Order: sequence, then C-alpha cells, then structure tokens
Amino acid sequence: MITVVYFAWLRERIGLGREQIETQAKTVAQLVAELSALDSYHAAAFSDLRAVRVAVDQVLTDFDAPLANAKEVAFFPPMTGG
Amino acid sequence: MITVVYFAWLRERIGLGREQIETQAKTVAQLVAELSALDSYHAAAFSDLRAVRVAVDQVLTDFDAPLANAKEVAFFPPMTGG
Amino acid sequence: MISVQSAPFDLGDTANRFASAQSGAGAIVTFSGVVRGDGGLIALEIEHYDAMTLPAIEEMVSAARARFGLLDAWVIHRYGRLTVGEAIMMVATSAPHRKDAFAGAEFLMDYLKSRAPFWKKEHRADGTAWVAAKDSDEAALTHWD
Amino acid sequence: MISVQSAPFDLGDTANRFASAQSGAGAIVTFSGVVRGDGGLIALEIEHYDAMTLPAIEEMVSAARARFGLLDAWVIHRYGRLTVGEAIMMVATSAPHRKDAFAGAEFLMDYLKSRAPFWKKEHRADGTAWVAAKDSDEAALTHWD
Repeated sequence: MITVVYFAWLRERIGLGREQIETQAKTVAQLVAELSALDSYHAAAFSDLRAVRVAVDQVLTDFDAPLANAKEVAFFPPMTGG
Repeated sequence: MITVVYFAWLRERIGLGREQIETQAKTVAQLVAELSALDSYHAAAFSDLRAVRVAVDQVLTDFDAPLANAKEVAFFPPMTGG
Repeated sequence: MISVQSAPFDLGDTANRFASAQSGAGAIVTFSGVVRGDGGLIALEIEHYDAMTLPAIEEMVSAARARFGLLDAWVIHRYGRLTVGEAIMMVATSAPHRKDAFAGAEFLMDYLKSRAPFWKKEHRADGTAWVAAKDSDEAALTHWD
Repeated sequence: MISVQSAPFDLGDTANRFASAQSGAGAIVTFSGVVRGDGGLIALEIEHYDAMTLPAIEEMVSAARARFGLLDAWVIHRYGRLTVGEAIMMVATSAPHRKDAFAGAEFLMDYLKSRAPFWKKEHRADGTAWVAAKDSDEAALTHWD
C-alpha cells in the first residue's frame, strides 16, 4: 500500500489530492502506468510526462527511481515558488 | 583664485582641509606641481600620485584635466564608501 | 529561522529582528517578493506540499550557508490566498562582506523559485490559471552548478 | 530618496516605507552595511566631500534605474563616528522581477564603494588608520563596463 499525492493542475485534473494504492510497481514509471490505467482522469493527468515532476518520500527524483519501501509518492507540475 | 580642498590622509598630512590658491596653472598636474613646491607637507602629500585622486568642481577627473574656469579642486585617496 | 505560513509577515520588523540577531556581519541583504497586479490579476492562490516544504528549504539554506560562508539566513514563505501588493515571501542573509550576502540571497531565490514545492494559481475576473514555470528560472539554476 | 546624514537610521522602518511607496514591484531588495569589530575595532570615523556626495550618488542612482529598469532606488549613507554593530548605509531597489532588483542593488553598492566620496578611518585602542581601498573593489566596477 502506497500513498499517492497530487498538486496543482494534476490534483484538479484527477479530482483528488490523495489516494491509497495497492501496487506491485517497482519504479515510479511502473506506478504511473498503473495509475494511468485507472480512468480517463488519471490518463489525462499523465498524458505528457514532460510536464510532471515526482517526489518519493518528499525527495525530488525521476521516473526511473525505484519505489522500494516508499510510503508516499507525489506528482506535480514544475514548482513555482519564490 | 582657486579653492583647493583635501580629504582623509591628504588633509592630515597637509594640515588643513581647504586653502585659496592664486595660480596660473592650466591643468591639474601644473597645480599639483605648484602645491608641491609650497612646503614639505604638500610635497609629502603629493609624493606618490598613484595614491591620489582628483575632482574638479566636484566631478572625478584625472591629472591631465584642464582647470579652465574651475572654482574648486579636490584631492583625496581612493574612496571607501559603502 | 525558516517559516512556512499563511499569515502575513512584516518585512521591516523581520529585517530588524534579523539584523539584531547577527554578530560579526558587515553585510545584510533582504529580498521580498510581492504579488504584482499584471493583466488584471485579482489574487494569487499558493498551494504547497506541506510534508516536503520545510525539509526542502532547510537543505537550500544549509547549502547557501556552506557555499557562501553566510553567518545566517532566514526564509519566510506564505501559502494560501494573497491579494495584489501583498508580500509572498522574503529571504534575509548576512555575511562578513557584501558579495557573499548578495550571492547567498540570489542562490536561495533561484532555488526557492524552482525547487521549493509551491504552486501559484492566478485569479482574474475571467477565470483562473496555474502559473507555468519559466525556462529562464530553470536555467538560472545552472548558474550555480 | 537619497539621504547623506550623520544620524542613525532604522533599517526595518526604511524598508517598510520603501515597500509601501512602490507600485507594480514584484521584487524588493535591501542591502545594509554594518560596522564590523574586526581586529579590536572600536569605532569608524567617516569623512565625506559634502558638495560632491549627493550629486555623485544621484548619478549612480539614475544610471542604475535606467540600466536595470528599476521602479525605484533609495540610498542612505551616514558620516561621522559610528561604533561596532551600527548600520553605515543602506540601499533599497525595486523592479518587476528579481534579477533586476538584485543587479541594481549590487551595481549601486559597487559604485558607492569606489565612487562615492567617503573615507573611513578605523579607531583602535592602539591608534587610528585610514581604510585603504581594495583592488577587488575597483575590479568589481569592471564587471559593469
């Protein structure tokens, strides 16, 4: 069981900010494939991964990253702080 | 008649901050030569011109500058503002 | 001091508290970012990733202190709804000399812009839009590689 | 606003007054220089060329505003006797975006350092000494050529 969180337009497009997912995915990319298959909202949110960034357990990483014993995976657009 | 003003260690070495000089000098360099001839204090202050900066009528310039109708010439070390 | 908060903060009061807390500093720099009313903007809504924000900013501050020999660095960043003219965030840095205090503040701003988990949504009379990250902001980070 | 004064000034109060006076600014930078107590320094005595100081600073401020598209820029610089920890001077700049506000403040600091007619004398228990201009400060100006 892994917690998946979404921010900004990903949150709006998917229609929720957080969900629990039962998964055997070994990498972020595999998790994205599983999420995209859930419904058309998820599929739309992940349709262009160049516009999506990912953090595993609150650390910025990339789509090749292993999930190992990850508790929380976050997806969001490029940050706009400052 | 021209007013000559001194700042920082030039003022201290010459022993005054301001003096009126009757001069026919056509350039700053000629004025410096006349001032250096006044006494040993002036001579000491102008002994190394690489350490001296000059402003004519409150505008930074160099030793080749003409005096023309200048009213005030200032001599000082490199500035240390900020 | 790092604070992530929805409440407004006072730039001048924070600058004075920062300056008073310093010892040996010859140079103090502050930066503050303000909501601009470009193109009929009414308000900015700032969302952030609560669990990640503080650790991400702490890492930037540690990196800036080590790299530029900063004596101290503070960051305040707000989230929630902000109207035009309100201060979004501020950074304060101190160092013995001016170059390091400036560089430390610019480094922190460049990293906060593209690596702190905040997202801004613009509210206008005719609707809302998420602010897109600028290529120039991402490029600014390469300056520090 | 440019002020050359012997009286102390309040960094935070000035920063707030500057920020309140801006319209359309997205970025506000302040710099303040403070007397450091290095090597047993007791006080700094700052002398200036009264008739030249204001025109020289006005020229720098005009140049900075034009070059970086600053919305505004303020300079306060003190003279007279200052003790350790006292603020010597401050600069505040505002611009639509951060890069210009930072660059404007750094430009002003580099020019104030080497082109504003101030001279500093250090007072220590064992005597006094005029602060020598640094080659690195003169070199900093070439950055803006």
